Amino acid sequence: MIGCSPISGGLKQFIMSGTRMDFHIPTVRSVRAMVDQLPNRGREAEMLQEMGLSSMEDLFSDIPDDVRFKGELPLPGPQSEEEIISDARRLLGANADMGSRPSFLGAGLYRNYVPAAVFQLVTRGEFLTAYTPYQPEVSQGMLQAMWEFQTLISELVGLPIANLSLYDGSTAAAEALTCAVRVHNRKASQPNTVYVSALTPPDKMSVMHNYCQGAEIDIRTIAHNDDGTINMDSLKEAAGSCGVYLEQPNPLGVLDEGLTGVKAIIGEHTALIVGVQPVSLGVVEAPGHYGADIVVGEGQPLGSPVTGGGPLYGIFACTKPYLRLMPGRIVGRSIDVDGKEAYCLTLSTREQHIRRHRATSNICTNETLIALMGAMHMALLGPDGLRDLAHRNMMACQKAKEVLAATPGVRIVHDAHHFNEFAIEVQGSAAACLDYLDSNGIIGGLDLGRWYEGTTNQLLITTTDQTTLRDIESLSAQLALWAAHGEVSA
Amino acid sequence: MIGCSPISGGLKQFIMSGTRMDFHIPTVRSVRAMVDQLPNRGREAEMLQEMGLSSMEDLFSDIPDDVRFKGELPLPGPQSEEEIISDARRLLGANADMGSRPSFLGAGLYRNYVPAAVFQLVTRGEFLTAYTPYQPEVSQGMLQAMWEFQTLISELVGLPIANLSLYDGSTAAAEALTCAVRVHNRKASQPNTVYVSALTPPDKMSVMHNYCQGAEIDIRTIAHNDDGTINMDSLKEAAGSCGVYLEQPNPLGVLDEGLTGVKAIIGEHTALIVGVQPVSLGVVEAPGHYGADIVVGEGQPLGSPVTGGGPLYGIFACTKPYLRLMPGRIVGRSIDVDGKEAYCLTLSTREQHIRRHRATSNICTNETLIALMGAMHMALLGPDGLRDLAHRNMMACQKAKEVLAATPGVRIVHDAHHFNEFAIEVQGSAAACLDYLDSNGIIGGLDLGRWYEGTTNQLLITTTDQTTLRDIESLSAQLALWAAHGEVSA
Amino acid sequence: MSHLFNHNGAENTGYSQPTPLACETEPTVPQGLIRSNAARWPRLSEPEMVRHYTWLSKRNFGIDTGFYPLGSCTMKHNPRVNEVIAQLPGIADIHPHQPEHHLQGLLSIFYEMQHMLEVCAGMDQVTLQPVAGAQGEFTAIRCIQEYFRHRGEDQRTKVIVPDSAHGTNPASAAMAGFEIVEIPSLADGRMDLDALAAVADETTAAMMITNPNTLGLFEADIKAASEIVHQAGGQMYYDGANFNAILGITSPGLMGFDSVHFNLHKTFSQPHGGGGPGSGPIGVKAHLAPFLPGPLAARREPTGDERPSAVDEFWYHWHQPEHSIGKVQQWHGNAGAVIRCWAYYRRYGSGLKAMSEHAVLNANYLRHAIHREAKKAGVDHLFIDGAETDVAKHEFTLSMQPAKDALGISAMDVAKGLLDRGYMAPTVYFPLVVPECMMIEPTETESKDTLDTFAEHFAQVLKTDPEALHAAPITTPVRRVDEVYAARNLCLRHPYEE
Amino acid sequence: MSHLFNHNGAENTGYSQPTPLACETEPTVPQGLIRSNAARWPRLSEPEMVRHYTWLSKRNFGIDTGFYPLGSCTMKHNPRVNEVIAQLPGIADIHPHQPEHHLQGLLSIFYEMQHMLEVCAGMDQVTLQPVAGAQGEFTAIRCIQEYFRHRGEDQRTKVIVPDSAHGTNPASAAMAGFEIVEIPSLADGRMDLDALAAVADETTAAMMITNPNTLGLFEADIKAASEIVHQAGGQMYYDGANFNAILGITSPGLMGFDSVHFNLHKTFSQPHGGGGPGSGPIGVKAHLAPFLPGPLAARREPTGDERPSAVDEFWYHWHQPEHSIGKVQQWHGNAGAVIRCWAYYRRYGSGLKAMSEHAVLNANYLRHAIHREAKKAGVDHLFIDGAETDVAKHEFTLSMQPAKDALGISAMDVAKGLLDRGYMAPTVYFPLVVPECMMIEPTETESKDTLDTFAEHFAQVLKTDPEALHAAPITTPVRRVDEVYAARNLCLRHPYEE
Ligand SMILES: Cc1ncc(COP(=O)(O)O)c(C=O)c1O
Ligand SMILES: Cc1ncc(COP(=O)(O)O)c(C=O)c1O
Repeated sequence: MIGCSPISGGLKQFIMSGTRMDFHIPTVRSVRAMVDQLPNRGREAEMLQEMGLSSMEDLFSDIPDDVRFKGELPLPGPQSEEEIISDARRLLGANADMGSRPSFLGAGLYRNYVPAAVFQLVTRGEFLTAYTPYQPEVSQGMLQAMWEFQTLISELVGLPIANLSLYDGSTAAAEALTCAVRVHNRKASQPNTVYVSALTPPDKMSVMHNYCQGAEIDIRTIAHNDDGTINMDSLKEAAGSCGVYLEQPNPLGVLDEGLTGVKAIIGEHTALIVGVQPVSLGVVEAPGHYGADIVVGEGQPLGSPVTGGGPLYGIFACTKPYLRLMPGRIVGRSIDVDGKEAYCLTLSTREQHIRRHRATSNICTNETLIALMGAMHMALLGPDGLRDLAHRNMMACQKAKEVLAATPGVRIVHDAHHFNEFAIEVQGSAAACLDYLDSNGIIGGLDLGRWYEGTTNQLLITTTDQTTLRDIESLSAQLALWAAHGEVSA
Repeated sequence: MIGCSPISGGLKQFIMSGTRMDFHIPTVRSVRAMVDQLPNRGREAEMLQEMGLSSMEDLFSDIPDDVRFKGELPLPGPQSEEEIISDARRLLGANADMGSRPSFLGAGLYRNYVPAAVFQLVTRGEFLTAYTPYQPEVSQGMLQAMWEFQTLISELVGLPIANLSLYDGSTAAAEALTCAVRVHNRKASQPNTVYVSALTPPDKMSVMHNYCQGAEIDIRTIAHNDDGTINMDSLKEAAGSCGVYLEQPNPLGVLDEGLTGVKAIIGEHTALIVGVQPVSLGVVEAPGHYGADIVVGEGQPLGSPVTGGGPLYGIFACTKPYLRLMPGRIVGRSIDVDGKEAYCLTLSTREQHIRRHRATSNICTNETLIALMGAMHMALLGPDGLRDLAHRNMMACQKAKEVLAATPGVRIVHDAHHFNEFAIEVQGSAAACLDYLDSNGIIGGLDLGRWYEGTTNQLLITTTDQTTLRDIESLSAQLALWAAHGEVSA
Repeated sequence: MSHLFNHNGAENTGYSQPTPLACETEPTVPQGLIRSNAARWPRLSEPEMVRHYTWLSKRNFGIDTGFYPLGSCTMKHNPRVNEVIAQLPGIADIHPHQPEHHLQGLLSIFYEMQHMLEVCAGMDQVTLQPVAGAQGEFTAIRCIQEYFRHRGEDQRTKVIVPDSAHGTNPASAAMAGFEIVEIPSLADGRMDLDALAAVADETTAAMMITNPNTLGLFEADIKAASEIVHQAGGQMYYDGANFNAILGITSPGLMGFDSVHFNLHKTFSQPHGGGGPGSGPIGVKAHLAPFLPGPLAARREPTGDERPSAVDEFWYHWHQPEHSIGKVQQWHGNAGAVIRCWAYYRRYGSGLKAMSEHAVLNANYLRHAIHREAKKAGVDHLFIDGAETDVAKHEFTLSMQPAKDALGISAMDVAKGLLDRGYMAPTVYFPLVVPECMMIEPTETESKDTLDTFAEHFAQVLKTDPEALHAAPITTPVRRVDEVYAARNLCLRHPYEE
Repeated sequence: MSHLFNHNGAENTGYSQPTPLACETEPTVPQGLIRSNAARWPRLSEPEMVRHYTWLSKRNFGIDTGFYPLGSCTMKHNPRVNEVIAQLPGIADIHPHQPEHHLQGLLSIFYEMQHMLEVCAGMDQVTLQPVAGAQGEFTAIRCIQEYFRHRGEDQRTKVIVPDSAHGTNPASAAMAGFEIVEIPSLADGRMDLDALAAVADETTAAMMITNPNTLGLFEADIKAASEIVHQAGGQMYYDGANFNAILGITSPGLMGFDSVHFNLHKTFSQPHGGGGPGSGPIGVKAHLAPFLPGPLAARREPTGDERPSAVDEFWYHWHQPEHSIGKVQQWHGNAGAVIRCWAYYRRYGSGLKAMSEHAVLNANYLRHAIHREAKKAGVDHLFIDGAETDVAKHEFTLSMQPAKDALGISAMDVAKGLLDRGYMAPTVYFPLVVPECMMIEPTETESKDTLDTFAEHFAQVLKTDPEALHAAPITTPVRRVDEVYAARNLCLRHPYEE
């Protein structure tokens, strides 16, 4: 059985018994695309016959004729791997990559460096091609990795509980609001009401609105002071509501010490929800340490590139009172029948597949793999690396502030502590200024007129670990030219 | 032991017990390069102490002072991953990629498409970071893959035995010559003598010379006819020598039916060694089927990009009489103590680690991973895919011949069957013509004056599966301009 | 065991960084906001990190590991070229707020995908914004809700779902604020038209249903159902999780649906990543299109001083629907997933039907083979089809109730027995209408040999001594995991005090 | 078992290709050269292929899997950024025959690597052409041979190697045509200067030696040895496989060597790939430089109408040594490996010494820990150091002879016992001068914890019942493989007839 003698014949006696090739040189044939993905091409007849069927058509005998497609799909023909890749190169090559020019666009997504090991490990087939770990015995790898992710996030934000990801930062914020209402509605003096910073970007507000309207939650706003910090008088109105949502750093990049006093003002029965840029927590206090009940955020800067806006991952962490009403999957550590350490999904009774329309959220497929990239990045960074990364962001931001403060025609809007972004005022319209910068090869930030009223002459300038001195100098030089140009044409 | 209650404390009772951070914002510190690769940085003292040593210096007390380096290595300082990658981008970006312009340079290395799955699988850590499978019990993966590789190569070339790679095509050819001498020297009427096609590229000849001179082997050449085929009169002189080395297709791309008659002429005691372009064997007869005793070749076109000329892999296959005197590693199928199918290295007594100076070759580290890429590519192609690939090469070649035959000032040198390359004659110096083409963004092939005397007006034009119609048309257009230009200036 | 939090090299980081930019003044954090205690993250060098995650991966089962017949999840092969494409320049470092002329490639791919899905589903407008199937459901239901509000039909507060529906259907509708009306299935697992007719009325906003249904049966009465709902003034919503069965053969549009979500990660092979990411575009008929979340990818002939894109003769741009519900994700959805799925689509193009045909061929063949092998092994009395039918679609259900009754073997036991034989288990206990349900979906990318061998193993598992089967799995990294213990002794993060 | 050759899907190829270019006349193969029988390759779709190789990989042990203390092989971590760099545009599709101005990036990297190795080794000129250590040896010996021929010293036909030398040393010298003179080591494993003096004479072409030697001992008398050989008119050749122990601390140049090879794949972390590829540059002193294989990377200030490279102010070009021996590989060596190793070098730069320091620290610590744990477990009488020494360098040897004598436990048994505990085994039975030798090289990329745990396991293996240990391994994919059976029943390829 084992062992063979293919080489026992001597010279010349080794005769190949493959199928005789019945052609000269093959003639041009149609592309064999698809065949490489369908292992049973060519075996259809055999398989059908065994089932007592005579054609592929027979497999669809249960589909009434009046709902049948006639003919082929009106789409271009199949392509081979090589053709697809060359088209993809052409199409994606028509995008203007932030890496190919100075870029100051951030506003919630941050161009960063993701260490090489992350991509190489996350694309291992065992991670990449698995699904939700319904069978824990053969899914310990991802389960443990997500349990570790929960720990990393928990430590990062200073709260005891974290789930293993929501879709993105905006849905995490939105689900935090509905969660707060579920928890506090009964005791709230302002039931079905939540308060949100007026600075919250409108796209995120829109997501919140969509997620909250079903439960008829009223979303009110909290005003801010001219220096970018939260207005404490306005905040007081939120006391007795179900929850307050604020960001640290705020959407204009301002680090607001005032947040440390919020919990005392709103009280125990109003959830303090803080949205974070996770990298900032290398140097900025963890919100759990100043009273946050729920911390959410866009995880992207840890582990993932910007990728046109997705896939991302939403961070969601909370304290114990929120545990049983929180959204998303959670891994728990357990034991197997031998008492051996083992991991499994837990608290599933909150979820749609069990609780159906009474579930805490409809989320099913989430962002596990992107969270895994986050975990890998965090593991590589360690506490010192995170601090270094946060520090690099702040240094780049500070440098940009210093250079732009000295740039004619530019005013830094908030005299404040910034993490990695800050608003500037430019001459004339911010949109026109962005166009000018773009025509000089610079992505100049976000036109704040897109977000707020009355800020059509403001730009949000973002720096990251990838910002270079040269980038900043180019921006400054072009802004100076723009200002001069504006004065001339005025 | 298992089970924990980190969340048992209520709100506020969750207190972090990490080390208090003893800084404000970290000051700029020196780059922490290297730390990420040296897990015991910071634990040196602890480790030394346990050994009863007091400094790193103590570890080198056995190195006499008069051979010690003083001071730091005179090299630039360490870099971080990000800095290295950005320098690499800049440096490699200064190379002119064949993929970015029409290219007709081949001459032994062929630009091809390697399917995406190959790279993604071959870089799995278990393959990438293993070494020679000295412990078969934990190396069955690579052993089986290499046994399969041996089978794939054996089937491809039509010989019963293949090793699992030599360094490249040139060393494979060189080792084939010394192997032939080892096997036939005793009975040879021309001992210590081998014959090699006069068309063999000089760099390959040089490798052969270096490998053969130690055994005092005389390398003589066989002449070729004007149509590129082998000269049978010249060949007859090789009878009674130890071996004859010919290529199919030959270095000028010609498919030479004459090779099928060679074995009959040189006889049983002279090894027929055929060098192949492996892709051609999708349509061209396997040399094992027309009497080859040894088949060698550059494996690169199957599985690997050109990569500046390495790493590559040398194919080496032979018949049984050569088995025990052949170079390189070989995997055999065996059983384990339970009788279960298992693989291990075999016939090691030929090798340097056992036979030392009497080994059949000095090779130790070989090209396993590149051979594995080859195996993966072959597995993906299957017999039909290989035929398609060979056919694509021939069609591109034929198209180029048709277009260039109609291009003024260009003559196709050999009226012959070509696989994927052919020689053309251009006006004036081939080197000058290449420069002209290059200044118009075309890599115009190989100046045959580099290889042979009297061919300074010839170019070797290579096509591959990656050659497009547009490439060919650009070449033709520019060659026509060159010819016109040449006539004007003449 | 490799434990991340055991790594605590004194000075380690696994990723050294360059020196920060130098500033004139050191930036500061407000005094009261300075981080007090650093996160107790582990300290690993790169080699330790690589080994840890390699080790973890080896304790995880993916499609690349083996057959993964998880019903309703379409665990098809993820072509490797798609991963290459997703890592080409022009995607990782693209920001959704860049100006349109920076995004012509992305926009054209979005446009092509919207168009393709519209063609395949028979819908008028697709948006790619939802990032998973459940979010697609929610989004479509929100559009329907706004549509009715716009028409002043605020009384439509109910959404009908069959009891065999996936949990996300009722959860999504409830999240949007609807009341759920569940209708029972017929004994044969199919929809009950009479029950539907009985509940459809002027309070009905929509019916949500998937076809083939979660038992893998094509609902032949689907047009009749559409008519009932439409007659009542409601909208029909198609749960596209099972699109892999019918693509190119029929379409939600032909069946009378007004809206549909796609699970691109299922039908179009975005790798499932251990739980995500996905992509859940939705398509709607024209009357719902003004309510879609924006922006959508659109194109036009260039006008004025506009030049065509670098891509083709069109100018690609974003378009905001008139009465848009706004956003469900902050940006443009999972662009990275869309691009992978675009690459997948391109492989088949007009031949996508072959994909569905082979998916259905494989499902029916596997069903056949399981019965055949069970018969051979004399264990065919231990299970019955989850539903009577001549042909299944891309998946099918078995009920293990007979095994339970005869030998005490549950569907879960069989699942664990399959794990021991190197397979991922089918979906168990869903749909709820089939007792001791196993839901099996082989997909088109499995070879006949794999299906035959799985069928043999399935039969062998059923022949296993029940006691031994209760003890399964025994060959896996851990044995049966105690989920009750996990819930009772909540340990949701590393307890440093251990 | 997954068997490649069992896959035979009727129409399958795993890689569909575009339509070929259309020609006027169909090209033909000469009648007698038409392939008669197609290669009996398997037919797999992509999903089958991916699963097969994933499965194989899981049956293979790499550094990423676990500790790999294979002596003499320097199995250090392979930094992942190096793989990214090797796949950047500008390397895969670069042809060595492109004109110099196309290769300025490659040439500058080659130049930098030559220079770095010259600095580190104390040599005058390096070539990167040899593709592995053994080929480096052969190349250097060939240069020495030509050097003597050039000087008319044709009588120098002998090469001296210690009996502890790696097999490639004598094999390479023999391949070049030299007679091998082996000198025995002293009882303590070190070189015997008297024995050397006794054989060094006017027939001596060279002495080949590695330092630290294969027992991990630094040969303190190395300068004296160099003097003996030089006095006899011979050349000193340094086998650089153990360079990881001394980089930045001493150098072959300082020790008096004339030539050296580097195993870039060992010292500079090119992944070993299951057996290769490697890269085996050599460095020589000025008198040997004219004989090196060409071309070498060189640079100069641009002259005339030359412009500086796109890289820096220099113009990079190829240079052909005057009396070059020609080529040992057809192109410029393993450029892809050189680039990875360049990336590795850049990480350390002037700090490369830290790499060697930590390699030696780890080796000595592990030696210490093994003795410590063995003592604790009461098994320290079962082995002795392979050589007496206060400090080892980057590796050390143990002799298992006492275990063999006392309990019949061989070095191989211990090796197999370690496999069962999740480790790759150390090198066994090399060097030949140590009976029942185990040669252990931890490298600098292993943490103290890994070393401590390995030491504990080592002791536990020695405590294992000898019968059980003879039966090891039992947890591996296959158990002890019968190498004799393999040699007696040669099966070197798939036998289709099975
Ligand atoms: C039938 C059905 N509907 C809806 C969904 C929800 O899709 P997703 O997981 O992408 O949110 C699923 C997937 O799990 C499903 O199987
Ligand atoms: C001491 C020693 N010398 C030389 C070599 C040969 O190097 P290579 O395997 O790269 O040919 C080796 C490696 O195996 C070695 O350990």
